Amino acid sequence: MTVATTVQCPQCGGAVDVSDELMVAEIVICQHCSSELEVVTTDPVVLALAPEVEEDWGE
Amino acid sequence: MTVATTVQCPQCGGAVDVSDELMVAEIVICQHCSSELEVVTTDPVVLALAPEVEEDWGE
Amino acid sequence: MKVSVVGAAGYTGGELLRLVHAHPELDLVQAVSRRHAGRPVAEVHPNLHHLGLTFHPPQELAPVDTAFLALPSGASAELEAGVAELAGTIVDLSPDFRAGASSASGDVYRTGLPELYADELPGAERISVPGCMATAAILALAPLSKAGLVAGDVVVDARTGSSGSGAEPGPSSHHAERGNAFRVYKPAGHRHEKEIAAHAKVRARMTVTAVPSVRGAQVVCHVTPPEPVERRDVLRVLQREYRDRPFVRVVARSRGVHRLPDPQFLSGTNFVDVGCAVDEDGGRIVVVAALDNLVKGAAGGGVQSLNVARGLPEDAGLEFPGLHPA
Amino acid sequence: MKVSVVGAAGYTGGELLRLVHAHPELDLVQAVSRRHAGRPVAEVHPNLHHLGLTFHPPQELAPVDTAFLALPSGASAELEAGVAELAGTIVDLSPDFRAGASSASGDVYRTGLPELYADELPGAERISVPGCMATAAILALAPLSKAGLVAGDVVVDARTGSSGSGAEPGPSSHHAERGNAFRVYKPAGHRHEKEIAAHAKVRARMTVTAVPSVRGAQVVCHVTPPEPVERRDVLRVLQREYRDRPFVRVVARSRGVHRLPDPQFLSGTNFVDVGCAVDEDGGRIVVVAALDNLVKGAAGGGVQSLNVARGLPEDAGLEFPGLHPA
Amino acid sequence: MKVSVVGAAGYTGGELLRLVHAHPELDLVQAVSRRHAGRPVAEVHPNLHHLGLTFHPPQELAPVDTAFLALPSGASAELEAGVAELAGTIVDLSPDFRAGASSASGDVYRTGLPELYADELPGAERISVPGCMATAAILALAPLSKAGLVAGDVVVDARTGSSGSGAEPGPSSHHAERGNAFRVYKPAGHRHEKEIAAHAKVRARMTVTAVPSVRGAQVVCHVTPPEPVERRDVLRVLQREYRDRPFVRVVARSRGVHRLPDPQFLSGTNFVDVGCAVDEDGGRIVVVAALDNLVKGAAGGGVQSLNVARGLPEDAGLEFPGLHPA
Amino acid sequence: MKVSVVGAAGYTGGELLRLVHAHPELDLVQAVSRRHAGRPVAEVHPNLHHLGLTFHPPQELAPVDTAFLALPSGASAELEAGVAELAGTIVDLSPDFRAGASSASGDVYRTGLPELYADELPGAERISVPGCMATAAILALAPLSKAGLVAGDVVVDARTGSSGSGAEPGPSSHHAERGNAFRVYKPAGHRHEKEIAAHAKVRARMTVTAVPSVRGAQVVCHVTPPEPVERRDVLRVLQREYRDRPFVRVVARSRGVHRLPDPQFLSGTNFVDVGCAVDEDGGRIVVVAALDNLVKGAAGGGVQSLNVARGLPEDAGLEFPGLHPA
Ligand SMILES: NC(=O)c1ccc[n+]([C@@H]2O[C@H](COP(=O)([O-])OP(=O)(O)OC[C@H]3O[C@@H](n4cnc5c(N)ncnc54)[C@H](OP(=O)(O)O)[C@@H]3O)[C@@H](O)[C@H]2O)c1
Ligand SMILES: NC(=O)c1ccc[n+]([C@@H]2O[C@H](COP(=O)([O-])OP(=O)(O)OC[C@H]3O[C@@H](n4cnc5c(N)ncnc54)[C@H](OP(=O)(O)O)[C@@H]3O)[C@@H](O)[C@H]2O)c1
Ligand SMILES: NC(=O)c1ccc[n+]([C@@H]2O[C@H](COP(=O)([O-])OP(=O)(O)OC[C@H]3O[C@@H](n4cnc5c(N)ncnc54)[C@H](OP(=O)(O)O)[C@@H]3O)[C@@H](O)[C@H]2O)c1
Ligand SMILES: NC(=O)c1ccc[n+]([C@@H]2O[C@H](COP(=O)([O-])OP(=O)(O)OC[C@H]3O[C@@H](n4cnc5c(N)ncnc54)[C@H](OP(=O)(O)O)[C@@H]3O)[C@@H](O)[C@H]2O)c1
Ligand SMILES: [Zn+2]
Ligand SMILES: [Zn+2]
Repeated sequence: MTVATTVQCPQCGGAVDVSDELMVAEIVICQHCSSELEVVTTDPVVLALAPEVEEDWGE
Repeated sequence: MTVATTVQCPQCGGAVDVSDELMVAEIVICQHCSSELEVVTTDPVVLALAPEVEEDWGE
Repeated sequence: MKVSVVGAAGYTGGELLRLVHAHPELDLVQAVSRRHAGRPVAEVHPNLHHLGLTFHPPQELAPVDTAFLALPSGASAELEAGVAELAGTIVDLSPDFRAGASSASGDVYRTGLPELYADELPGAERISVPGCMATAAILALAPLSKAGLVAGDVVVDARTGSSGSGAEPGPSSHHAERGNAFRVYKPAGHRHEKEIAAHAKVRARMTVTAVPSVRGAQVVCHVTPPEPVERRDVLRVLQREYRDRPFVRVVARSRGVHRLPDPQFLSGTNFVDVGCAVDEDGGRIVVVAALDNLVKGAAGGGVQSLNVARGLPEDAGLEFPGLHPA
Repeated sequence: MKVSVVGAAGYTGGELLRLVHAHPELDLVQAVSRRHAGRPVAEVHPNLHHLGLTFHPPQELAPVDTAFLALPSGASAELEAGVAELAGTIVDLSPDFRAGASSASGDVYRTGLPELYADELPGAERISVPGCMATAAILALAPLSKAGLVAGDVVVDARTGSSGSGAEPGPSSHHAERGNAFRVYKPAGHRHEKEIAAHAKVRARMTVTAVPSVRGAQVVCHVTPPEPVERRDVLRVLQREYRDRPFVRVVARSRGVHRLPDPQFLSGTNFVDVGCAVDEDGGRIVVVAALDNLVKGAAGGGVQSLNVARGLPEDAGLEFPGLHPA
Repeated sequence: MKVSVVGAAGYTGGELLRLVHAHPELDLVQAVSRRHAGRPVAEVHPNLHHLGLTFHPPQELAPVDTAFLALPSGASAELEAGVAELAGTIVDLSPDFRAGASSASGDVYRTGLPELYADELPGAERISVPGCMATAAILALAPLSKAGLVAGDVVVDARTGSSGSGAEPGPSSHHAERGNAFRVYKPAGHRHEKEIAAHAKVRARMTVTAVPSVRGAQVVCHVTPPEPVERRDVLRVLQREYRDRPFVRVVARSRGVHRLPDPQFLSGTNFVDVGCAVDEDGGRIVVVAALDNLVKGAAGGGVQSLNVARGLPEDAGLEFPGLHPA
Repeated sequence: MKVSVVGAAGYTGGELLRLVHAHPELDLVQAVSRRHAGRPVAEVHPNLHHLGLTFHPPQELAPVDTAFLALPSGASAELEAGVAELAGTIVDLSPDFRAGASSASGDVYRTGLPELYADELPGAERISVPGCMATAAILALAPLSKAGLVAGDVVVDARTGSSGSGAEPGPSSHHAERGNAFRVYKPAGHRHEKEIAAHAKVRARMTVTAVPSVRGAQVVCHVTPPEPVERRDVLRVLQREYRDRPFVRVVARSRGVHRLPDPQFLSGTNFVDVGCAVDEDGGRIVVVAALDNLVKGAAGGGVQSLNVARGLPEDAGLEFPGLHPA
């Protein structure tokens, strides 16, 4: 894996490793909070929370 | 059992059945909260909370 | 009185079969299931082996005095009108008719909680039973609320066993995931908060944890009183409120291993046990309530409400006292 | 009929209190305990909170029709003569009078197992209930033995919950040791082997494992038949034997999740479920039996036997069918 | 050594990820999953949160030295040829290649059980790990069989936790059904009987019960010796056999609470504990064995076998000793 | 470094033996026990069977670099001076030296919580580890408190497994009472409230429930923020605080079955998992933390602190990541 940068997850502030081959509109997943993050720009890398489908994880 | 009266537990307000042969200083136990109650007077029946030894019921 | 149970292959449905059988005035006409129609009830509910019952398909629903609906949310709303054509009385366990909603036939559903609504139930032909954790929290909090002991929001920490989500398997109910879980699956925003507000008149901030048990719900309610209180003040409020209620036991012992309400002793019973403690400075009341989600929190609450509605002894069919050890 | 329970603070004693309360013909006179005399029964048995009972000291034992002894081995033997002066009938749950021993008063104790000894119980004034795992194994094996299906020794693999050893804490019952244990604590030489031999007429080679449950005993009996058999042959033997016995259910389903006897569905009930399977070559019969050690294996077996002895309906007070889910 | 795990979202797959991470010589290249490709491994295996791994889709399988297959029966057989093009060595946990079957590439699969086949494993490029209960029974019985202590058939009473059937939910693994179950789901005819016969050279008559635990398998083997034996004779046979095997512990204490093998102490470890008892007349040997089905019974057995195959220390990556209390 | 464990037959003592064995720089000199002196350690801790250890009596305590005290409250205070003559460094797990108390030798005990006191530990020769539930609550609340997110009192709902009260049996730890218990044994006034106040600078109103697990502590903290917040604000505070702490994992997933900290995945590990949620109106923060009471809450916290004190890698000997499924 070609890990170039670490950016902050906009949801939880956790460190998200991003490759330098990243493309706009690609989806990256935060390891810390499982948020799906959309690449808004690549230089610098800016991530935004992708719209999330609320799962039924009930009891 | 010769149950004559019902008085209120001074601790929890629950109904305590007392016999009419009750004597002063006798100990009655509340069924609701397990409090030990001392008979202060018998006519009318007045109960007071007996001093309690704190048990170790810990974890 | 002739009754049928729709959704009889589910968990609350199975409890209804058990309670109806134990009831001196109720006679089971049909145990209704789509998927198990024609199969022995014991294949699904092994405890009822000796009764020799068979499931009936929904299409063959026969006329009865009372139909119990033990269906998932949505299904009750969908089937209710059809059932109403065959049954004079409907007792629904789902959330579908809880907020005083109306039947397809126009009647308003009464709340199946005799501890609070004993006056409104006699004669009722549409009864909707509140949610299980809601029932526990409401019965813990309503007396305090009425007595003016609640200032501000209440924190409700609820714990639920796996039967609370019904008989349908899924990833989160898989034994290897769930067997030892303390899964805080609903840390905020549980829909029972609204039911609690409606009936107990308090704002509840709820957190629900799925815990390693099959049956049982327990709520620990943290209440801030308007001014410092003592434990006995709170106990008296509870005692006074529930003195004549057959199914609420005030449990707050000062001796023994088991002092506050514990759901382990309530499996199969219609009791809700309520007890309390108070911080040394009088600044927080902790009210603990426990019940069996499938009985007092569902099927038993339904039978109890029907008893009150029809003028039967309130505890008919509901005498089982629970077990110790459990 | 007036009854008292001696050893009422123990586990089988607590079950007796519950069953006596549910019984239409029995009235509790005293719940007897040394250590808890004068204290509320609910401190020990929280399930009975609503009954408002209090323990009595042994010295104050009052005259009754029947005394139940729920005492450890040795204590029954010691106290029996004294109790006999106050009670016409004694039902003992301990091992002390099991092998047809005599009462201090000279009467022979009858075996409290109506499934095998229904004829000997009517009129009995001294009743001794067999051991819990023994009861399961005897009811599993006696019909096969009678039918000539047992050649040679039988391997009995028994599993027991923690209530089986009573209410007294100790290192091996400490939750952190026992909670997840599969502790083969008696791999060989269990004393129930003798009871099984006496009543089922087979030599049992037993192995007992303490398993993670509170209630329940299950035996898996591995029987070598004299010649190859089929499952249905064995099932027929069981069905024929137990057709008219209210508390033995033959459970051997070919569909559903739960096919053979499982103690989880028997908690609180007086049932013993019995079922079987056979190896493909017909060379081994596997008989499975399950029961609640505190009920059918002790207190319930005692009440059932008393019912038979006094001409009451055999199932009086014993109607609870158990729960699903459990 | 570069390795990948195919089926990494399953239970044995998750254990492989854990063991590979702890292994000084193995480097994980890919954790492969169809359904979770692209998602964090921690969503499925929360214990591995800190590793920051992500699942890869099967189509992107990269070349490695060794591929572990942790796939259901059938899937291994289907995918093996494709995997073999990218991986020099394959370690398969499924039943697909167990009976000395051949790889698509022609190589014969060696049995991944170093305790019996240490000589055949060095250099092996195709390794198939035996079943979990089979492993326990084989290691319990093979030494006795070799020593001539087994006459006739052996009764194998096996107990299994819920992880034994993998991560896929279903009606019988639903927590409310399984949480307190003693479900004798395979009273006769289990396919592990054949594996036991092949490796331990005894005919096993097996009965399997699903018990209330997540991990762990325990077998209680009832052996009839050709002539009466004493416990110490049997213990010596076991001790001699396993003296130099790092993962077999002979456990048969005469003091303490825990005397015979109990799976509760083996969770997460690669140990198999073996112990025994003998009937007083010497007429039956009871051998008890326990292991963690996901480790010694699957993933750990695979890693151990790979260690032996590649000349690494046999216990590399497998040092975790288990917990007490558990 | 030579170490001994005093109180080695207890639960935290047993964990110390396990962790010391796994540690590359620590060598066990003695496992000390009064009652088991001269007996094999495996009789008490079966997981350590293969290590072949024997308990030593306290009178024979040998000189070491570091002594771990795993003794009940009171016993540490009593024995400390004697131990100090033989050991340069003392790590105490009991409450006896927690509030910055002084050793008999005059040194002040440092708090064994590297997440908060990393700067004060290097070189320390007296280390006192905080309580297990306190550790969880402190690590959950300290960052919020520092960040100004806590207004008013905090409700701390704590759940504890049975190992939390040690290896000594008693009525409340008896399996038949405890196996299915949700026993609110300390509704108010727990002594950990003071520790939380001291280290996290918040007033905690705590309620503790004994739950059906052996290991594990979980706290659910209900925090009122001074003004409405969003979940991500809180998550960032936690992430920032713990970014470089090897044993605190921020766990708050938005997908998957297991989203918030659950002790089931932490058995045997030194992790504390921390996560959070926020009410829709931003009016309440729910912080959940979980750990293994015997490891991060006691023995592991002690080893971690010793690592920091002696300049060893902070995670030496503490690498076990925990299991899934658990
Ligand atoms: N479980 C609890 O603790 C609890 C407590 C209080 C209230 N409740 C409420 O009680 C109701 C029943 O809960 P439960 O736990 O018993 O559920 P359950 O175990 O899942 O059973 C529901 C039954 O309804 C039938 N069913 C499902 N979908 C249906 C549909 N679309 N149309 C007709 N029948 C359908 C199913 O049987 P067939 O497929 O065999 O027809 C199923 O067995 C729910 O509304 C629940 O919210 C449950
Ligand atoms: N547990 C089972 O599953 C089971 C099944 C079948 C048969 N049994 C048999 O039933 C009997 C009772 O078993 P259990 O499990 O209920 O026992 P338990 O829970 O230990 O209770 C026995 C009770 O007897 C009283 N007691 C103890 N020693 C005594 C003595 N020397 N003299 C007078 N009273 C004494 C104790 O109460 P106080 O100290 O309060 O007086 C105690 O609560 C035993 O003989 C047992 O073998 C038990
Ligand atoms: N569980 C035990 O105790 C145990 C013990 C010994 C041996 N085994 C054997 O080990 C193997 C794995 O068992 P397990 O318990 O780990 O199973 P599991 O938990 O069900 O996991 C199997 C994994 O394989 C993947 N998979 C399923 N079907 C597939 C297919 N057709 N093609 C490709 N991938 C597929 C699935 O992942 P995705 O959908 O994410 O790809 C799934 O996560 C089985 O053969 C079992 O017999 C298990
Ligand atoms: N358990 C937890 O989760 C936990 C968590 C955090 C902190 N702690 C603290 O850690 C300490 C140990 O707890 P634990 O749970 O390991 O206790 P434990 O299991 O009861 O073990 C304590 C050991 O200390 C020895 N001991 C007892 N009394 C003694 C005395 N008067 N003098 C000398 N030795 C004595 C005993 O061994 P012998 O009789 O064999 O000598 C016993 O095995 C306690 O202070 C506890 O508060 C415990
Ligand atoms: Zn994130
Ligand atoms: Zn009172």
